[in-house]
Order: sequence, then structure tokens, then C-alpha cells
Amino acid sequence: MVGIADAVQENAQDMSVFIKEDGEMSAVDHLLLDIDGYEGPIDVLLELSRNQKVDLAKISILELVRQYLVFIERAQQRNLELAAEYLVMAAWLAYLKSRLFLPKEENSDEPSAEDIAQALQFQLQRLEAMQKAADKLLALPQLGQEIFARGQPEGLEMNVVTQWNVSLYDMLKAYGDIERRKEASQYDLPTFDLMSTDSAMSRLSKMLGNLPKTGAHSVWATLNSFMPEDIEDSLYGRSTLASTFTAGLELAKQGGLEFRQDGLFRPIYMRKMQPSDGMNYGEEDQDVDA
Amino acid sequence: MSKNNHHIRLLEALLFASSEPMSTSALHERMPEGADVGGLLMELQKHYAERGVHLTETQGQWAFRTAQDLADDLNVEKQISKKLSRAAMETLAIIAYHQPVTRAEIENVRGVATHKGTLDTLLEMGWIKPGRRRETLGRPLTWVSTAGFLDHFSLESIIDLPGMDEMKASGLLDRRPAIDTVHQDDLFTGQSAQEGVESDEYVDDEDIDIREEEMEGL
Amino acid sequence: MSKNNHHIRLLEALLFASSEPMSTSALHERMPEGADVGGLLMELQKHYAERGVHLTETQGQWAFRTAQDLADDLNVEKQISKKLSRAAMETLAIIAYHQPVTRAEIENVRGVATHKGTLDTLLEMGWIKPGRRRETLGRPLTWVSTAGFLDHFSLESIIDLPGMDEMKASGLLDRRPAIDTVHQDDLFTGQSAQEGVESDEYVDDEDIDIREEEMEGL
Repeated sequence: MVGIADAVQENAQDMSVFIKEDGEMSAVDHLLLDIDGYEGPIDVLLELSRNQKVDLAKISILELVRQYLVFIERAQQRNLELAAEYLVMAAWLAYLKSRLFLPKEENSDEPSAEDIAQALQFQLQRLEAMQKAADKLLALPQLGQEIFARGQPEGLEMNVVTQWNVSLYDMLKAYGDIERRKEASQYDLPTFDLMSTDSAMSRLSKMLGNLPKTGAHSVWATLNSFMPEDIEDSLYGRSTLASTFTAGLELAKQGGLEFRQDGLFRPIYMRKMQPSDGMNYGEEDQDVDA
Repeated sequence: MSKNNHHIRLLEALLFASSEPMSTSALHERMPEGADVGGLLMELQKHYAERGVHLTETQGQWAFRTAQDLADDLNVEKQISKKLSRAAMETLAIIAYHQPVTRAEIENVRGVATHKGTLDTLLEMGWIKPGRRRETLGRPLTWVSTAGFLDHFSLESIIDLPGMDEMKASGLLDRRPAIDTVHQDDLFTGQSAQEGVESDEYVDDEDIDIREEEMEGL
Repeated sequence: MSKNNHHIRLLEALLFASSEPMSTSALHERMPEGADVGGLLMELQKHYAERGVHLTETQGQWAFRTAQDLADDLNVEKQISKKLSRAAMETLAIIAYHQPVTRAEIENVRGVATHKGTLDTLLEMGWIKPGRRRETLGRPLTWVSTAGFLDHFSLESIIDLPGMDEMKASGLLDRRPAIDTVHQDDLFTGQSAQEGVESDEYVDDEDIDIREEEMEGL
């Protein structure tokens, strides 16, 4: 007897579950039919959570997850091709669900399942707020619908008077420029008096050889001291400086010369080295450092 | 007195004749030297306060508009307005309430990528415009609403947006990814720990989150 | 009274928002039943009689119009001072000196192609005009200077323009120093250094042309 009563009750419960699921199914099917009208998984979640008919702050995330997974399952049964993002969300929610059932991990660096659920809830609330805001905006009186601007504005004109700021001198100068350009078009190739790197090289080698020596090295001498005196032409002067420095770098590469500079924009020193074996070079190098 | 009268008549005519709302400086340019444009505008606004046409101000732009309370009785040809998509309306609301807001932040709120056409449409309607770049990684462009938007929806300023106060109070105007709003302490949470356990999709998702967090953090 | 007030406000808004002047019968249709449209129009007209905007009637059609006596003050004149682009200056000079001159000849003298916009600008300014067609192959149009040109430069006639010799004597054909960065003049007095100058000028020229086009486009 007891058994029958229990069975009846159980049956009734089954029925209610069945009815509920059936109602849910049709809601889900309805959602699937209209899937193009939804703006992605969050939007669908929001619609599903509205089915719970409670304040979003009180929704059951577990229930929501279950409904979403049902939704995905139904879509797959119907061979509906949902965008990948819907499946990503499903995987993510399944993970969230499993985490919610697990005991809370202590000292974990990752956000707790409760945090994630809360974040999801916030995401839904925020989106709902914006959807409501959009509706409220549309309900406002709009220009051209409820409120009107003047129908026949005369319009305002701004007559701009241009004052040409051109003098006779400007025009004559322009003409002169054309004439000059014509003359200039018959030009000779320019020649400059410069010191080549080659001549700087032979000059530098000779001068380095004349420097007083201490052991394997000559004394330090500034780059400027290798410059020819009595240079009048600044371009020639600059080219000499550049060529001498370039020649110096080349010699240093060959191991015949050493550079030293104590700081930015400080004088550059050079000294001749006896290009001998590496041991000797290393030793001396340490001495310089010390 | 007669001079003031001439000034107010001229101001009235200027605002009536203009097809667009006019800024105080544009009005200054057209008014005789020494005219107290600000004072005259107040006087004119007061004169029209009880009439069928009002003088309205939106972000410093002045224009005559029909009175709001007459909307139902006003039998004038309505302009056919383009119906905006839901995505566009949502995006518009997000820009209006969250401004200045980057495209990534709009996507944080909506949970979907923004179609290029959505912002274009709003831009074309003259309701949004680019604001300053955000001084974060990549210097992303921000979007803000325009005076034309406010004018269209009969709003004087952004603070008059419906429900603005409550949304602010309830913290719903947070532009960050949702997870950051609850978990603020450690931004670079167990990415590596997740990888081994979870499906690829989850990792992807987390990756995106992390990247956004990095941008915010910098 | 309050009803009358509502009616007059509505009529005011209707006339303001309408995109066309409205006849009394059209207004009747849009006003609530029993409204004394004729009387209201009179009242409204009286209210606006002394203001910057008038309610006018033309052949039974009613519309708001800005007051006639303000017309001059509504349309403002603004003076701006502009400089001619280098290309326009040169073209003008060539036309002045060589007129009548064809476009091909101008290009010959300048050594650069002439933008159509350059001649248009000068034409618009009223400083040049088309002359007779040259009786050669293709009958090309020639260009000559106008009285407006002489007027602007306060010249009695074209013959008053200084000749080549006089220009040389007055230093107008002098060369500019070539390389500014090196101060040693003696090295660069020769022809040789001109090359740099010429190419610079050409680039300048192009630059200015583009800027001019941009200005005109706006």
C-alpha cells in the first residue's frame, strides 16, 4: 500500500519533471528557431536566465548552465550549425559546473568557481542593463518623430571675401626664379677638394710611426693632433677629420692601433701598437684597464 | 534698450534661420560686437519657455525645437528614420553610458565581436565620434557620443541619460571583462595550471581574458 | 483660456515644423476640432509682429519668416587673406610677361606641367582671361592678363613691368646661397652648387600645389 502511494507520488514527480522539461524544450526550440536574432552566447544565456523569472542577482547559475547545455544538445540533435563561440561557451560552462561541485581548493591562485559564477552573473546583469538602456533611449522623444526642428530654415550664409595678399615684388620674384632655374639647368659637375680615406691612411700610418714609443706601444695622441695644420677650407677640414678617423678604425681592425675615449664628446686618443702575438696584446689591455 | 531689442531680435532670427544647432561662439561671430550673447540666450529661452517652440541647449549648441509636450498632438510629417539593428542600439547604449569606451570594452560588455558595420552605421548617423586614444598598450581608439546624439534624443547632457544614476550606483558601468570585476587581486591567475586540465576551448577563452587583463594592467 | 493657450502653442509648433507654407484649411485639418484657426493666426501674427521672426501670409499660405529688416545682419561677410601658391605666382608672371601665351608655352617656360587648378584659380581671381586662339595646329587658347590684374598691382599698363635687365639690376635675378649648413662661402660660389637648390624648389612647388588643392577642396 505504502509502496503504491510512493509510486504514485513518484510518478507525479516524474510527470512534473516531464512537463517542465517539455515546456523547457519548447522554449529552447523557440530560441533555436530565432537564433539569428541573438547576439551571441551571452545574449542567449541572458534570454535563458529570464526564463527563471527572478532577479538576475538571484538566478541559479547551475540551473542556467543546465539549460544552456540542453540548448546546445538540442541544436546538435537538429543538426543546427551554431557558431563556434556557442560551443566554446558550452565547454566553459561545463567546466564551471564541475568546479562548482568540487570542494573549494584552498590557496589556489586561480579564481574560485564562485568567483567565475559571480562574474558570469555580473556579465548578464551588465548586458541586461545595456539592453534596457537601449530600449529607454528609443522611448525618448526623438528629433523628427516627436520633436521637430524648423521645417523651412532659411539657412545662414557666410560670405567669405578673399583678400589676395600678393605684391608686385612677389610676382617679379617668381618670374626671376624661373629665369634662374633655366640658367641653373646648364651646370657643371661640382668638384670638391676633399681628403680621401686612402691618403688619410698613408698619412696616418706615417705619423704614427714617428710617435715616441714606450714598450710595444707608442704614446697616446689625440685624433686632432693628426690633423694637418693650416686648413683654411672647412669642408676640406671636415673631410680630413672624417677620413683620418675612418683610417684609424681600419688600422685598429688590423690590430695596428688602439683607441681610447674617456666619455661622450671627450677627445679621442690613438696610439700605435706593435702587431705581434695575442698574449702580449691581452696583457697590455689589462694594464690599460687598471 | 532699443539696442538690446535689436540684438535679441537678431539672435532670434539667427537661430530660426539656421538649419543646424549653433554654438555660442558661432553666434558670437555673427552678432554685433559687444552683444552679451549669453545673457540674450537666457532671455530668449525664458521668452519661449511657455510657448509651442522652445529654445533648447545641448552641449553648448542652441536650437529652436517644438515643445516636447505637444508631441502627441503635433500632426506633422514625420521623418522616416532608419531602423537600427539590435546590435547597433546596444552598441550605441554602451557608448553613451560607458564613454569613452574602446571597441574591446564594448565587446567585454556585449560578449561578442563587434561587426565593422555597427560602428560605421552609428558614425554615419552622426551619433558617435572617436574620442581620445586610451593610453594603454596599443593606444586603442575610444568612442564617445556626439552633440547630435543628445539633440536627437532630446537630452541636454550625458548625465540626463535614463537610468544613468542607478547604473552607476550598482556598479554596472564597469567596462572591464566580467571576471576582473570580482577577482581583482591577482590578474595573472593560474593560466598554466589550467592548460593541462581543461579542454582547448577553455584555454582559448582564458587566453583572451588574460590578454585583455594585460592590456588593462599596463 | 488654457485651451486657447494649448491651441496657439500647437499652431505655433505646426507652422514652425512644417516644411512648406500652410493654408488655413490645411491648418484646420491638423488642429483639434473647434479651434478658431483664423483667430489664432491673427493672435500669433500679432505676438511675432515686433520680433526677429514674423508670421507671414502669402496668397493664403502661412509661414514663419525671419524679419526682412534683419536680412543684412543675418548674412555676414568675413574677410580672409590668402597667399598665392608658388605655381600660381609663376604662371601669373609668365602670362603677364609673355601674353598672349598658351598653356603649352607656360609649361615650356616653367619647365613643369601646369595643374588645371592653377589657371582656374587665376581666372577666378579675375587676373587672367582667355585671349584669342592661336592660329596654329589645334588652335590652342591663349591667356592674357586683365584690367583687374593691373589694378591689383597698381600698374598703368603691362609695359610698366620691369624688363629683364632692370630685374637683374635690382637684384631680383640673384642667386641664393647654396648650402646653408656649411658657412664657408668661398667654396660654393660656383655654378656647381645650384643643383641642390633647383631640386629643392621643385619639391617646394609641388608641396604648395597640393596644399592649395586641399584648401580649395574644403
